[in-house]
Amino acid sequence: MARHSISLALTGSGGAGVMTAGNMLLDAAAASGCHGLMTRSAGPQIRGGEAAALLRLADFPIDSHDDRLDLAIAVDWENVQRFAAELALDKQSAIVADPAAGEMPAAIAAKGARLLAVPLKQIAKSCNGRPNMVALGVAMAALGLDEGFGLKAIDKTLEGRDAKTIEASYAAFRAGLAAGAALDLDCRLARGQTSHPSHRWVSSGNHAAGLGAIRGGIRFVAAYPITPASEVLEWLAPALRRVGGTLVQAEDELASINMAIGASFGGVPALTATSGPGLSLMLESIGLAVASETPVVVIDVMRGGPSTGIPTKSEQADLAIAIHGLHGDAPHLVVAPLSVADCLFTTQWAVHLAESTQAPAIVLSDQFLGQARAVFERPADIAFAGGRRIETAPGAGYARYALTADGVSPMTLPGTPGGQYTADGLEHDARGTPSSRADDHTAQMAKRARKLDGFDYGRHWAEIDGEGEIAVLSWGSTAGAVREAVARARAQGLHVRLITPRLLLPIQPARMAAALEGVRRVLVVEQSEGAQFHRYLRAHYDLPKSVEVMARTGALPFRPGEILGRIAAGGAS
Amino acid sequence: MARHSISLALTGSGGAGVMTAGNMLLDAAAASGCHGLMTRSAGPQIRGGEAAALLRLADFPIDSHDDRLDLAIAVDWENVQRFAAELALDKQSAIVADPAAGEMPAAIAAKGARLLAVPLKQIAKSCNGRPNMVALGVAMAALGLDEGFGLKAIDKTLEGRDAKTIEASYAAFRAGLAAGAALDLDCRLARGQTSHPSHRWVSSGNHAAGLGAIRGGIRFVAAYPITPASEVLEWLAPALRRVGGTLVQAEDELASINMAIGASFGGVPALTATSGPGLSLMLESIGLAVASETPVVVIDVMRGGPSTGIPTKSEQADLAIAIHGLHGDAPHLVVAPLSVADCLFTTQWAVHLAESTQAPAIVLSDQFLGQARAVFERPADIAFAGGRRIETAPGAGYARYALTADGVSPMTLPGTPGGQYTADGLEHDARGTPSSRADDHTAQMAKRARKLDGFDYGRHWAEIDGEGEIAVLSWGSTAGAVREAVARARAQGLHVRLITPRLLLPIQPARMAAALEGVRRVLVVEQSEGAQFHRYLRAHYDLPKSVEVMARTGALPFRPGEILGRIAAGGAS
Amino acid sequence: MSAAPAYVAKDYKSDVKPVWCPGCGDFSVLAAFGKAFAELGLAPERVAVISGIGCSSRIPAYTRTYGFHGVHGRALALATGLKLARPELTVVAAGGDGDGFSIGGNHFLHACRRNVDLTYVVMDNRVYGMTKGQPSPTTEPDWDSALSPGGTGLRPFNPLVIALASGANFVARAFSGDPNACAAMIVAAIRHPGFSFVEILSPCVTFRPDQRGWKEQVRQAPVAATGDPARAARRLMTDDGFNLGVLYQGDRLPYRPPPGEGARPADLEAEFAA
Amino acid sequence: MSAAPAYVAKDYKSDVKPVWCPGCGDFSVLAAFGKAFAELGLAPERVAVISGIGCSSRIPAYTRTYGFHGVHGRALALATGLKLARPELTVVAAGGDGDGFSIGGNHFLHACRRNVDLTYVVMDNRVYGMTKGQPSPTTEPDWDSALSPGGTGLRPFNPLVIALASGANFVARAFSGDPNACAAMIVAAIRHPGFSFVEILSPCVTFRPDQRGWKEQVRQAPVAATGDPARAARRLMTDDGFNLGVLYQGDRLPYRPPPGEGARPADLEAEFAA
Ligand SMILES: Cc1ncc(C[n+]2csc(CCOP(=O)(O)OP(=O)(O)O)c2C)c(N)n1
Ligand SMILES: Cc1ncc(C[n+]2csc(CCOP(=O)(O)OP(=O)(O)O)c2C)c(N)n1
Ligand code: SF4
Ligand code: SF4
Ligand SMILES: [Mg+2]
Ligand SMILES: [Mg+2]
Repeated sequence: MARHSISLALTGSGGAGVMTAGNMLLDAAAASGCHGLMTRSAGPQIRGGEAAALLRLADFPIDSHDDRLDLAIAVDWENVQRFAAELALDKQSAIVADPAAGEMPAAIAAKGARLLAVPLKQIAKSCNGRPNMVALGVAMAALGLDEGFGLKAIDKTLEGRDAKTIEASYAAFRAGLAAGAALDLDCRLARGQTSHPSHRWVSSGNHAAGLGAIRGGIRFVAAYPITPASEVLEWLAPALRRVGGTLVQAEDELASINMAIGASFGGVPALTATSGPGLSLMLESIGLAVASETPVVVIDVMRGGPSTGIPTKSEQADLAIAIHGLHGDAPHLVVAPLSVADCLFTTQWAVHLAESTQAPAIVLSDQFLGQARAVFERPADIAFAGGRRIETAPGAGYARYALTADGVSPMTLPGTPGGQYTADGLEHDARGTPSSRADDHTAQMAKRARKLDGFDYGRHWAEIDGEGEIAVLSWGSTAGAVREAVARARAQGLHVRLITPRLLLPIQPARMAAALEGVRRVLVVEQSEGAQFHRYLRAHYDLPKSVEVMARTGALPFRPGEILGRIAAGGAS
Repeated sequence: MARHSISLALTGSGGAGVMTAGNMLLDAAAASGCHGLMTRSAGPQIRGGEAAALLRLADFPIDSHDDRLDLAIAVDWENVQRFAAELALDKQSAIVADPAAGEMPAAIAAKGARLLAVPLKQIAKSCNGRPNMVALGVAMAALGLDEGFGLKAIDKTLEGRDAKTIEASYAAFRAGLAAGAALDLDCRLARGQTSHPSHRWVSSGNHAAGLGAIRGGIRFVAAYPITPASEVLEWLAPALRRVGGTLVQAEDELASINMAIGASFGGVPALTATSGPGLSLMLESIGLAVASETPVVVIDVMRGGPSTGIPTKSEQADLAIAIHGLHGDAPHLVVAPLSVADCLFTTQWAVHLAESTQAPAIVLSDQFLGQARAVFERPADIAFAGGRRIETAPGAGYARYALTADGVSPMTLPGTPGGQYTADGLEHDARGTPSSRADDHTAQMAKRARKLDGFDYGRHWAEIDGEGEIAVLSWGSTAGAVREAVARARAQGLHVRLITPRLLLPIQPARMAAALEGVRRVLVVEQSEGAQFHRYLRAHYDLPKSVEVMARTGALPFRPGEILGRIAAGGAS
Repeated sequence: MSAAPAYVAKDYKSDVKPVWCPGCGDFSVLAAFGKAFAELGLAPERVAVISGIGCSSRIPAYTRTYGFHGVHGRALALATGLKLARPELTVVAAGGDGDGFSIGGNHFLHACRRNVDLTYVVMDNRVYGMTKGQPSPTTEPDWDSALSPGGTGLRPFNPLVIALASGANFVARAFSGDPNACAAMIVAAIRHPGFSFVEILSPCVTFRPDQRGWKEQVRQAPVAATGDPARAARRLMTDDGFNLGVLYQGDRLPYRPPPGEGARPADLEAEFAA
Repeated sequence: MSAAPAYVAKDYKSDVKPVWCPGCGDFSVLAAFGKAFAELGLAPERVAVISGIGCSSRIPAYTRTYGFHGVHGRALALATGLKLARPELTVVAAGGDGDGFSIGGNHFLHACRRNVDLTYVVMDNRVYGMTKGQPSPTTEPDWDSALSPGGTGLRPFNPLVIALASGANFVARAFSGDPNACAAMIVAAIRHPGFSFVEILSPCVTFRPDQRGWKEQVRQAPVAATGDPARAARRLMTDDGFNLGVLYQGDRLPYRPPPGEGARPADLEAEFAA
């Protein structure tokens, strides 16, 4: 029977090429009209080392892995025990493995999955190909995907290689298809309605964020490489050059953020991207952007913490630093994308908010959103009204930090005669002259808060959906699993609300109160051992009496099923 | 009639020496058995510029300025309008001014105080002295302090100067005494019980913190100068040398904190001191201290923010960054002294806590506590039981990050054979080997939280006092004004509780619940426009329904009277 | 030849009163800025003066150009971002020895190497003035202060040597006691393409009253500027810190980001298609 | 003369398996550490190896000495604190060119100037290995990468010149292809008082496969080490980066904090009395 969602893993040691095969499988599935998601798990080695490509393919939009794996294809077993915990195999799962790879490790065997032997290496050798291409064929056969899409994916990946190599890959792939067809596997994927193929995209969140930045108008980027944010930068470097912008690799994060602020002071919308350690280093100067009222966007692709932590794993534990990490009272913006695809929209929106309010905006993405590759509909290119309020003809009394009603003061750009002023991180009066007077401090503090509190963030502030007395509150990448859990709960007849703020700062008390209207029980789901999101909610919003919290490290991502379990447990009402 | 508390200001332009005179007045008052407090207000100039010494002298212990000034002595009027808002003069106040200084500025005249003319300059000239010494004499006469203490204060300040200079100062001071005696002023200070004179100290909080650090065992300090923390360092530099420790001026704050961590890894208790901008720069490495479990103490003497802000003014707006400013989930300690004198105890305690739990401790002092000079009883030298758990004879299986019951793992120091390990900011297993395994991450995260949550902080966690259904919650320097407001409320027959946590992190839910038992109304008082303390309380503690918040910038400090007003307003119960 | 100059020095002076101590060397540097900009005929709105934190770093507010008074130590990073984004502006970074060589040392190194067309003026008074008298990287090892009783015992930096070693394209020294000579150095520095570094010895009369003696110590460098880095290094490493003038003038091409390719954002979308 | 040595190289090797790629130059540096420590007869527990973040910075965990794997760029600050607090230990800082010269540049400058008795070993592969191949300050201007398509266009740093300019007391270069020579350089560096800097050319076979050619390019420096900084500067500034050996050996006294005065904390209380 064809199934609506199939999850599978391809595992192998360094050099086995399981990531390449995984990406090709996702591309082939996307081209054939499926939805899908792929993440990777890897060991600590810089190159090679054991790795697993984790894929989920479905005939409906997905943003999360499923509860369990249907299938694992092991090219070899090397060190697989290191991430055995991440392979959700069970007695219903099937494992396709090469008998030549030796015995199944105990950590895997213990899961009780059904073992099917396929001599991947031998088949590959017989056609001068590589075992990963055989594995790709096995997988495509198991899923019931058309051969043609596999061949196209091979063409795309091997573009420019010699005909012999390509032929060998074709052959290995086809041999895999044949071997897979012969297996007794229950992994055939159903085919739902597909959108117009030209609207379907495949991308990581990091690349999507890059495009969002450019759509938003970013034309200057300064940054320092860091896992898992580097792909934002590596995508932007050639892209900016194409559209006439600049990317500089700075000497460190202190320089990155200041270069971005300098460019923005010059009138060019500017961005930097980093992860937790780099964000920490930028905080002093993000505060400078607050005080000097210079728009700037900082993408933080969160990883496991604290300190250097686990650079290759996801976690949602930079929420607190993003909200509270500036010294002094420093009003600023914090937003978080709600899916891989939403990295595009949210980044573009962040640019718009920063520019419109002349404040720094932190975008909290994470390793999952940033590095997962997903299939999604092309996000529409939204043209936001507003943007930076620029004074092109300043009068004699021009005051850069004038106390306007909405708190936003028109800004002159260098080059504008008569608009000269000095941007300052010291407290200042309306003209920008440093001042330690009580009245200036009070007035400027109020103005900086007012411009953010009074801005109309519209419906984009959150994704809110459904009715009922139970609400599940989550944010960022966790929203994916929550969304699916809520859908399943509804399918079971439960009335559940989904509240997922995209705008985390400034807080939106009236909107949140409206969203929570009538809710009697709240379930908070987040990937932070310290329950940072729950603390944030408590601090800033009025929650109903009954609050349950699912908060844990990013070590093991949430599965829709366990969230559903918690919803259902107390959710009979 | 003698009064229990007199407040006065000495104002003058740069070079007028009003600060010197103020300090001498405080010294003289302390020597004569009074309590007292002095702060300074100054313009932006690096040297000179207008300034005011604000003093309060009393016959009971005080930690706060009063609601109003009884007396101002103006050596001249230069630029006094810049801090006119800080001079709480009213119709009952008296102003002694030199008629030669010209007309009283409008901003001062508007306050309606009674003006008394004394030709300070002319008197000074007649005895070759300086007007500030005449002003000192006037003030001492007005307060009714004995001449002898003034002469001693002169001796102390002018130690080493030639006899002629000293004689001239004596003469000017005496002439001032005479002029003051002739004035019709109601500023005579009552004399309460005084402690044994040898137990009475005069110090700033910054110097007291330095001594607290040394008492706690700190023998290594690395730091970078910054206002208003530099005096901690400038006091420690010679003091550490005397007791056999080291202070290094680092190239920046990134170096300071890492040098301190390096020294502490070597077994020498280590500290750094800074203010908001420097704390921001240290956050990444404070996270390293968390992950590597290296004790270290960071004193943050808070100033006006955001960004460079107002270096010379106080504010309590680094609470959020101190609590939440580390990326990832990074359990650590945050404590705050509750008075100038308490800077000593709290710093010493912070060293004890950091060493005992192998975690970083942030001490949140502020410009008021750090730079105010106060008279207080010598704080007892407490010997805390515990300290760093050191393994001197590691066995073969020694594991630096062993999962102990209380979460604290015995630590070897370099030099100990068989104890070699690598401290790491990457997530690691019990031996310290980097690991991205889910089980290691989960176990080490839990251990780092457990060791802090489980520690017994004892009664020092807070200052709690009184009964009643109203509780005033405050922290840090604001506690001074609150304490006095509560005392006045009680004198009016109101039952008010005072709850002032010294330990801000880890949170103490059971203790706070006990402290709040029976409270129906809470008043939160803090110097943060963003109400950081209130947000913190909401996030972490269960407060009663009725919560009022007095939260504003540090531009103008809280006065006991206005807090009393708020207590009394709803507090008839 | 006789046409009136487009601008005069006071066109560049704002009406903000400096917080500097009377007699501070930085007053002359401010005057030299005005003279230099006038000499170059720069429209005030097309100049940006960028600084960090310190007494000297207060200078932007006292000029009538655009300015940015950033955080301590990061002036060069701000200036680099601005110049790369707006190459047509004249961007001058300015500040103190603490700001530039202590906390800002890394940006100094990398700005020299990057060789963006900026001018960097450091008012070197061998002390932290703003924070009331602590030693800086250029302070003499035996200078006594509260934070370093008896002196640091550390050999001071020669910032010109560091500038040269890390790739600055123009290296000069001036003395604030001669504002005209300072202005001439700044003019030459701005004119020279790439990263130009000018150290101005600018006494701190309050915390280093001994520096009043500098006017007797400074002298015009005995030989002309060289374009050979190795020779310049030899000269600078043996110099006592009081030779004035242009000491090195290189010919490296300034860094300019590659030009754009005229694509529209929508053109970037092709690669996303499934 | 014939007494068995106290230690052999493998006494310094831990049982943690390196994450390095097969063929990475850093394996040889690890071996050289063991040889050098054995040659010096250092008790493993009296050695501390301190690093930042990068492939090369993983080295402490692979030694059986004390170690600190800190955050990116701050190894020298950690090492300085440790050495000042525990002067009797042998403290070696180690890491990569990105860690040491890009984000860590300021500490490099100031450690050279401060001249604390430390040894700093940089495994220079002219690339960021750990983050998968971005240019570092020592990367050639035309090296193509995803982040800098077509190359950075920036002239690389010569870290030895910077070390010398900022006051390092010992400057040497080695090549990981010759672990014995590396060990000899490390021995000399540890023996030399003050701040010693050793650049080890250590190929990144994964992101810079071209560096396999280094073994043909390196050569022993033609002349002996000099103690004259100006001469050394001239030599280093004209050197192509492949001369191996000790290139400068100075005689500055290392920085040591002044000794204590034997007071007890209670002795400090007098000044507080009213
Ligand atoms: C991050 C940070 N650290 C420290 C300070 C305190 N601070 C302000 S100015 C300064 C040094 C100023 O010295 P310099 O740059 O030489 O300028 P000068 O005042 O001598 O002109 C310091 C340490 C700060 N503002 N920010
Ligand atoms: C603050 C911070 N910024 C960035 C990073 C990411 N990062 C880790 S290692 C590294 C560069 C490594 O290069 P190098 O020091 O040359 O070491 P190699 O890997 O080449 O041996 C970077 C940028 C980080 N860990 N921390
Ligand atoms: S302290 Fe020194 S540098 Fe600062 S303004 Fe005064 S004289 Fe100038
Ligand atoms: S990436 Fe390069 S530097 Fe890193 S381990 Fe591999 S070869 Fe070595
Ligand atoms: Mg200076
Ligand atoms: Mg490298």
